[in-house]
Amino acid sequence: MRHAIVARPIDVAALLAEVTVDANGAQSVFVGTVREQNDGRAVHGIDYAAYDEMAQTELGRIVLEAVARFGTTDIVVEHRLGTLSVGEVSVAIAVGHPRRAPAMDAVRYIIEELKRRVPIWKREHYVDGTRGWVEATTSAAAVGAAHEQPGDDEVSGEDDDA
Amino acid sequence: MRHAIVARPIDVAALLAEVTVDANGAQSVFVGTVREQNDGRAVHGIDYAAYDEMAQTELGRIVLEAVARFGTTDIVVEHRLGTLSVGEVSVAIAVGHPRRAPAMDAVRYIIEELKRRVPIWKREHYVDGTRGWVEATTSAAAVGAAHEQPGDDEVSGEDDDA
Amino acid sequence: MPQLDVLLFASYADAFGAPSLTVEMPPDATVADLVTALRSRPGGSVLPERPLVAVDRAYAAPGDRVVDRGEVALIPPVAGG
Amino acid sequence: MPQLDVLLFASYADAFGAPSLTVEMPPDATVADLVTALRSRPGGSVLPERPLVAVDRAYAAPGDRVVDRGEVALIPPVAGG
Repeated sequence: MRHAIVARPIDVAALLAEVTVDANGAQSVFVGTVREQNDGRAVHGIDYAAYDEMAQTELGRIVLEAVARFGTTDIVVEHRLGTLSVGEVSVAIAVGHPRRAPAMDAVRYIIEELKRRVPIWKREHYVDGTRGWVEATTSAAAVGAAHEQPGDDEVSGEDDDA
Repeated sequence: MRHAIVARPIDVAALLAEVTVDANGAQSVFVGTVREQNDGRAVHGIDYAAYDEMAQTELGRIVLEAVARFGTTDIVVEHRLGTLSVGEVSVAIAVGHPRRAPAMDAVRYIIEELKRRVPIWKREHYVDGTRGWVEATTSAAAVGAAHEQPGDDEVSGEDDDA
Repeated sequence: MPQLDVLLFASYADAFGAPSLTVEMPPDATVADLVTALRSRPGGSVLPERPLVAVDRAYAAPGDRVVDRGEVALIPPVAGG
Repeated sequence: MPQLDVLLFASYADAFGAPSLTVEMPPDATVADLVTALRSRPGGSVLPERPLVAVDRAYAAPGDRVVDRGEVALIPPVAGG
């Protein structure tokens, strides 16, 4: 398995190839891209910033958790930082497994935990010229109430952004 | 959306590109490949055969169901027929959606329904020289009991193969 | 009696030794009647009591009519993906 | 009193006008004590009552000590992916 916080474009096909080995019959992939609108506002780009060292560490913890939970080491995750245009890939997760259910479950686990725990922030550039940091839809107080992992008491892992 | 039963290699990157549009922030992909062993027996290839016309029709029904359930038309499914070697792609599903949960749910819906309903069969070529049609782990009687859709009364959609 | 062509696939085609069979069925015959007739043919023991049957490329119920309803096919347990 | 460097990011860095702050804290100070001290600084109103705090690159509880425990950082609500 492998994880990286990168400052260059993500090659999704290469990630998929890394987890496609003869022992696996199922590969599951998630790709996050910059969407042209968020919360009703037209977006033309996003700056991704991180607490780099902790983001690396926390993403590595999540990958190890997925290895233990889902029984495969064929896991690759890359998250990109910097300024991305609409349509560019910000995150890609690829998991290979002999069977399909754990392959899909592992990808979902990783993207949900990444969005809850990895210290990455995004500042949207709106078409009207303004910029703003994207806040999770849960209140900061609610997130802070979970000590070990943010967002434990969220109703759903599905925030408004993708 | 688009679905096809094909007799040529499946280009997963092309499927992903088809569903990656500026309105979508999430793309989910499932790729099924020929595994080197099944049920404890070493496999070196699989023949995929179908009731072609019905497979096309039934796969189309599943895609339309997914469009209605998950609210996106950015869905592409290809299933390959013919003789495939270990590691080759037999099926690929790509879904794009503004949000990640329905993108992942749609992919899972399509692969589970495809495996329950689309009339495709596989004959494994074992390394010991023998060949055999793969039977679903559910009994034929149990599958036959569901009139409109096979396998409605299965305990789980996860058969032993991937 | 009307003649009915029935498509066979995969393990069923192997068991009957042909990709299709022709059977004589009365005009009001159902899926269940067809299955009973096929189970008495050589190779018919491969069929479970209620195999999947498609009429006009859609799964049919045991009570559905089969004559003049379009293409009829016996569907072994599917294994795509 | 020991001096503690605190890393700031994103909206918190904007609010305090710097990527880090130095605060004097007693040796037995906790995460909660640090938050109280920071909320009284100019810009500190951006902080919720219990913001996420990382100590040595892992999320810390309000009662955890912060002095000589490694790198300390305030973590705004995360928004990766």
